[in-house]
Amino acid sequence: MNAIILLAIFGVIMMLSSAFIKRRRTYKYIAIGGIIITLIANFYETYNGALVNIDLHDLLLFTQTGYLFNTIILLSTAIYFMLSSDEIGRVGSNAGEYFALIFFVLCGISVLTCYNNLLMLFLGIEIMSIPLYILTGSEKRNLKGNEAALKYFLMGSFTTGVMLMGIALIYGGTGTFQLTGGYTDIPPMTSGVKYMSFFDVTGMILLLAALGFKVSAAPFHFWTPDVYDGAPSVFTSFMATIVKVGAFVAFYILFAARANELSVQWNASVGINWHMLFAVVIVLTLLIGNITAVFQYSVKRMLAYSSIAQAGFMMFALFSLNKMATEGLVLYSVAYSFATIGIFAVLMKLKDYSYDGFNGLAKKEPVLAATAIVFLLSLTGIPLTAGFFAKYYMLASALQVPGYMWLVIVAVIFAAVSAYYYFRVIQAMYFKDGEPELNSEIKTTFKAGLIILAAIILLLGIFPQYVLNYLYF
Amino acid sequence: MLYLLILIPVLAGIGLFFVKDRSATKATSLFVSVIIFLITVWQLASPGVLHTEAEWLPMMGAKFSLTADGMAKMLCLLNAVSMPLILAGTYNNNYRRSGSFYALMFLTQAGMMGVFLAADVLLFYFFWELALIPAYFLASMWGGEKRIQAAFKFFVYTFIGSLLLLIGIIYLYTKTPDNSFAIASFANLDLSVREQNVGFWLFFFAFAIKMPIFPLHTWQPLAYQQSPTAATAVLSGVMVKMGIYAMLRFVLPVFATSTDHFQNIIMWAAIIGILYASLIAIRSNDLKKLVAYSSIAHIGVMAAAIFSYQKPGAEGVMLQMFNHGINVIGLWIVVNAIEQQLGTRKISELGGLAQKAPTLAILFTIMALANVSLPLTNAFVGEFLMFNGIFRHSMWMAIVACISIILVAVYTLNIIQNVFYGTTNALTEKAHDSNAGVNTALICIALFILLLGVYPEPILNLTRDTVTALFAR
Amino acid sequence: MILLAIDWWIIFEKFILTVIVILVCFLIALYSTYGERKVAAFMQDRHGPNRAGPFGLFQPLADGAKFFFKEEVIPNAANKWLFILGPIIAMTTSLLTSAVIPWGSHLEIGGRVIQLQIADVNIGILYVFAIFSIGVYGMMIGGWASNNKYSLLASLRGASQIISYELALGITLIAVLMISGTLSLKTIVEQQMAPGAMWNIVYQPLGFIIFLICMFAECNRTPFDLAEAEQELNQGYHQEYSSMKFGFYMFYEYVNMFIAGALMSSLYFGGYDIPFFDESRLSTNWAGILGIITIVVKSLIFVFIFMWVRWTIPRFRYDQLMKLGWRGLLPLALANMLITAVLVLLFNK
Amino acid sequence: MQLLNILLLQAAQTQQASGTSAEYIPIVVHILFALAFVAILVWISHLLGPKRPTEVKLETFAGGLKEHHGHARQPVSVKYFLVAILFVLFDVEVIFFYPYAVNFKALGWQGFITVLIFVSLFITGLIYLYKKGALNWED
Amino acid sequence: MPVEYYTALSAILFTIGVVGVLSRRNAIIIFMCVELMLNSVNLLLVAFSKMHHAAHPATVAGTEGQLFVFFVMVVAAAEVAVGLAIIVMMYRNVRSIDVNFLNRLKN
Repeated sequence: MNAIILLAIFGVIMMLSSAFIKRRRTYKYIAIGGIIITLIANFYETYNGALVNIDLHDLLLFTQTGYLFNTIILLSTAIYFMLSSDEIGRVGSNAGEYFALIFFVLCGISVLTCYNNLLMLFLGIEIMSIPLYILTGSEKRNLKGNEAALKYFLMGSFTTGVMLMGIALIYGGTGTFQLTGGYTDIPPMTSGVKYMSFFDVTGMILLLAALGFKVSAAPFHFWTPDVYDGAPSVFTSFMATIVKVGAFVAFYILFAARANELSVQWNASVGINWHMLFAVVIVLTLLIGNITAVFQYSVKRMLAYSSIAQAGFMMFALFSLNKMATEGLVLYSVAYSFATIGIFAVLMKLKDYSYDGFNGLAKKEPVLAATAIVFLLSLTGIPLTAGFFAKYYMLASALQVPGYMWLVIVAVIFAAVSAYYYFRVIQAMYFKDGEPELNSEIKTTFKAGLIILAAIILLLGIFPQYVLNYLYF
Repeated sequence: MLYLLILIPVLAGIGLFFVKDRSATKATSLFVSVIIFLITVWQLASPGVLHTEAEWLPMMGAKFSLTADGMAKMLCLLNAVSMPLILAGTYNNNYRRSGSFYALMFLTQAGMMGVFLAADVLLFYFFWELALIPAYFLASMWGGEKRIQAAFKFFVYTFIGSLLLLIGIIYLYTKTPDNSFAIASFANLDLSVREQNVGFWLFFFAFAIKMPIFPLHTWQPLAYQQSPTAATAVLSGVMVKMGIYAMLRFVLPVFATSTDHFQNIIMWAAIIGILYASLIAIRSNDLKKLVAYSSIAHIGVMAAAIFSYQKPGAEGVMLQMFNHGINVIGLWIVVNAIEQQLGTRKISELGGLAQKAPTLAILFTIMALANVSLPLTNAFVGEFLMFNGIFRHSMWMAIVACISIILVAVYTLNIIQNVFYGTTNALTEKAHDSNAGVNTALICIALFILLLGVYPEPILNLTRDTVTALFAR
Repeated sequence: MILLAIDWWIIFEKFILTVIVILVCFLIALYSTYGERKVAAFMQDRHGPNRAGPFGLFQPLADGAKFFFKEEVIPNAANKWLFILGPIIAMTTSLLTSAVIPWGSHLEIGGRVIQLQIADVNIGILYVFAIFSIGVYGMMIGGWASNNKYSLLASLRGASQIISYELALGITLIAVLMISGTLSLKTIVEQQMAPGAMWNIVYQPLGFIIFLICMFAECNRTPFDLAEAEQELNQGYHQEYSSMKFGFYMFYEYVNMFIAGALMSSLYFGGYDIPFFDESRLSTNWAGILGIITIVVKSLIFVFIFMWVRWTIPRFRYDQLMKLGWRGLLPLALANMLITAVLVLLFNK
Repeated sequence: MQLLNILLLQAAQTQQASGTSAEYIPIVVHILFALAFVAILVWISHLLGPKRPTEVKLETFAGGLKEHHGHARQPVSVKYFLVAILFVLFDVEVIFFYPYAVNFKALGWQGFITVLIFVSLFITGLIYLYKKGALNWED
Repeated sequence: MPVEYYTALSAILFTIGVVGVLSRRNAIIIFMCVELMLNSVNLLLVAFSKMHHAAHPATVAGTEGQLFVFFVMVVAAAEVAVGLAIIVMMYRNVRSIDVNFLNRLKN
């Protein structure tokens, strides 16, 4: 609750300060200060309860997991601000508004981490998405950016329609917008078959499609590369990480709350095998994300496709819907966001986003290159980086579902494919000669930030419980 | 204090990254490698099974536990002894950014140490991957023309293997009654036939790729040819032993039934591999390629012996792991000495080296004889025991496999004849004898060869407990 | 086909009512033009129309008939169907609002109770606003379809003016709703009629003023008739129109004025409530008929005010108009709403 | 037809109950009549009026200014667009006041405080627009 | 009226919207189709709300359905604001709102 309120307030403050304050440097400090205050407030709430008490009529349900996701998202944003706030100021003349919009997006996400009602899901998703449309098109004169914004907007609003239809149908089927229970304690599978009505199942499938779009899971991924490529890099970084995690949390809460009904292998009244459905989505996502990422020339576009591939792995949480999946989603969120924020921060310093643009970076900027290696290895899922445990948990949770060994094997094969394109960056940085052109002088603070980020990733790669312990205490 | 075995190489590796001066790095690293060897000997000197453990991931049941039984001790010793030999043998090589080179060498060593010592499967997996990454960098940064592709092929093969291994580990982990990653609880698993088969193949592929066994070997020759010779020596001398070690450690004890079930297929594959590799070795003109394929052939014999599942075979493998490691390092040092001096490793361009470099010629002859496994060299005892094991399983296999001995003799003697004897040409005219470093290393190796050829008991005694345990079930 | 035995009279009587209301509105619109000219003439100290019939009373009829016989010009560049659709929408919507206004209490004929309101829906006010909003399309479509730069500009101006003032209008209305607690216009009127109750104007003086100003803007009347600023935009958004279509654009303004008057009477001046008089002393039918007369008279007074203002106050500049709407009326309306809320909560417990 | 029957049946059954779709039958009648009335008038005027089109008559009227000839399909000042968007946003905010206003006595002070927060956000939006110059038309 | 009529109407409207989005090329029309989808959902929500209320007449069951409609309208308005801004920006840059022109990012 603290987070939602504070983020909204800071959003307004940013908005007003952009109208009242002329010095652009100030925005950055306000933003960083705001995010840190929110982070502290959220952390305080995790242990001691909210600062204000409001009767929420069960619209929101605050759980340990929700707080943890909030913390992760706020922390990622704090890191993101520290690494990239200069870039935000460089996008256009309205830096203050960009920060405000980011705060609003975060506000939406923090609703998504604790919703217990489809209304809140809808609102959260929209509060999250609408500012993003603006951020995507924030470079007014850039035709690519315009195009990306228009595409994102049209498809996004189309999805909104689909999602609403889903919600309406679920409402018709169940008579309530309330989710059935919390998601941290996923109900144990009951032996008796529980039927979902036709409306209910159709609604869930539509929601699957809509939320699949938001997390860019195949076959609803088609917008992702274009939008990520067209948007200003600094916002691509934000969209591909924090926003995606937020959408995943929402996705997960929805299905986890109904895990009991979904886990019935063949839902007799309609005949939907949810496991198979998710398995197909996962395989498609991994296939499309990885294979197309292999053929990209631009690193930014590669990262866009790879984020689809990573979404495929995160979808495992939805496939298995068990305790391990929750933990896995937590870890994956951390590992994936941190690493992607890091790699984007490095990418943004370069003029040329193609692989060749990275040639010889190790010689010119050893710190950037070395930290980039850590980020890339984490994305690949090599042990000793947080990415490994993230993948580990996802695979482990999927293996607990009997009869889907093939899915896990397919997934690891694609993980190996992902090594191909991630390592191409490493190869360019370390094994090829070249003179990379940089956008701007690289500050010592920036380097220090990168090193700290890399250190966190390595630390979590050895002791993932530093994060997971917050789930249970 | 088994930690020291891993910790010191790690610290040395990290430290060396920051040393800029070339001659300083060389001297330091040679010195450190000797220190590590001494510490290893000191640590492992106490009899019996050594064991230490610490908390690591309590929620997953993974511990940082290290155990040194006979096989582990033997392989640690091999690992520890190989490094000073290699460093001495290639002392005259100059590398760009030599600090990083030696650092990565030590990190590889640390990873391999960890693999041999880990008593916890997850920890094992960690080190398994950790050994891979620095090796990958070694190969792609300092190797030959096609180093990047070669190293990447090597990496991807191994990575796919290890990901399958990861699935296998998780799969078995979910079956353990006490949710523990301890090797002991894996070994005590009571699995159904189907579970055994699934697990068997998942584990087998990972290790078979590393060894490599016949159809999965294709990464190896290229990687050996393209890597810098010092790295190749580490790869073939020690790293492939990781695969063999893991086969003996996991596949045989945990999946005994499946091993019985599939041993014929695997052994035939291994034997075909032996013949295939030997034939290619005969036809090859490149010294490195030749040694690479000869190594594949030797490993094939070991694989066949392992899967014969006979006690003499296992003893032979234990012995041969150490011997092959030493011998092949010797061969690489010679190849390196020739290449460094003459700038070529084409057999057709060489000749008459014995006149110009008599010491090298004598020492190489000893290596070559060991490679052919003539009596009185160390390899003889190992090969004899292994063929004994294969023979006990199937006479026909033993007969076909024995053809390889003839083929080995053909190509090994071919080298001696065409490289060291015959007439000198314009190139070899200017050759001179090997330097002190090479000589020291080779003399040490020759001593090992002769000593163990006459008296293999120390190694056999050392590993006896492992073999006994293997056949106790 | 089976037609069920239902009360077909209801449909019939509503139909009759509809016909009457629409025709009366039309008639009043016709005569408002006459009234406008007479008022203007009076204010400018001249005679006004006085040739057709006594006091020129047939002038509007002649004007109306003229529309039928004028040539219908549709410019080549115009978008034909939209060009025709524009005035139709404008006229239709202005007639539609009359459906939910309570024109009187009720009559009793032949033992049947006849409500003097076409439809007493429980969201009457929302209906009015919905139809008002659609009305903007009439102007927009007409201006756009003409494919004339002046028309386009005029219609844009008009539309942005109307929507700007609609905000303040909506918020002012909220204050009324807070007092009445219902969205049904009939209930609102009845509440004001109840013994001991006072008209809403007493509670909502500020609200009424804002409402009135907004209504000027909504009806495109001077001082807010920017859409028809002859000096800048030739004739405004309907400059390409002729014949009946132009007539509709003209009439719809007058119908709107009349309806706005009826709306304001209902919301603030007790609707068909005869002031200082207890209707229950009369028989039902008399009360009903007097009620109708009352509300029509009240509305006509408002129509007169509209005309009065037109010939008194000069036109605003466009930026002044917008400034007044956004910076003046909107915050004022919000404040009015909050003050009303506080007062009601304090004294109505 | 079945649909109509059902509608009529409902109308018959629920004469007195409020809030049903039957209440809107008079409105439908009203709308149909108004539309027919207006359309017929336009049609009659179309029939009666003379038709003598000439080239010049059918040209777009430009008030005699050459530069104002031509199509009007070109971008207009973005200010109008801004007004439209602001209207949409604020009008939707106003929508929320309606249910509040109807139930406002029941909600009491707590509801008032909630609405106060809402209104303060509303006003913040206005202030922001004001400071950003979105409400300036004198450029 | 039975709720099936409303569901059917809503489904038809929704389908028209979806088909429009998928087949039309003009950004504004696509956007209008999206709005049509949203409104069909509103209709459905209200119909379901009535249905649930009819099932439990004495309670407040079904009110939340109508509440939802408000939020849908609000969000639709916000989307209109942002969407039109984007479309206008696009139009000002490329003088077209045909989505077929959106292929700059493909290569």
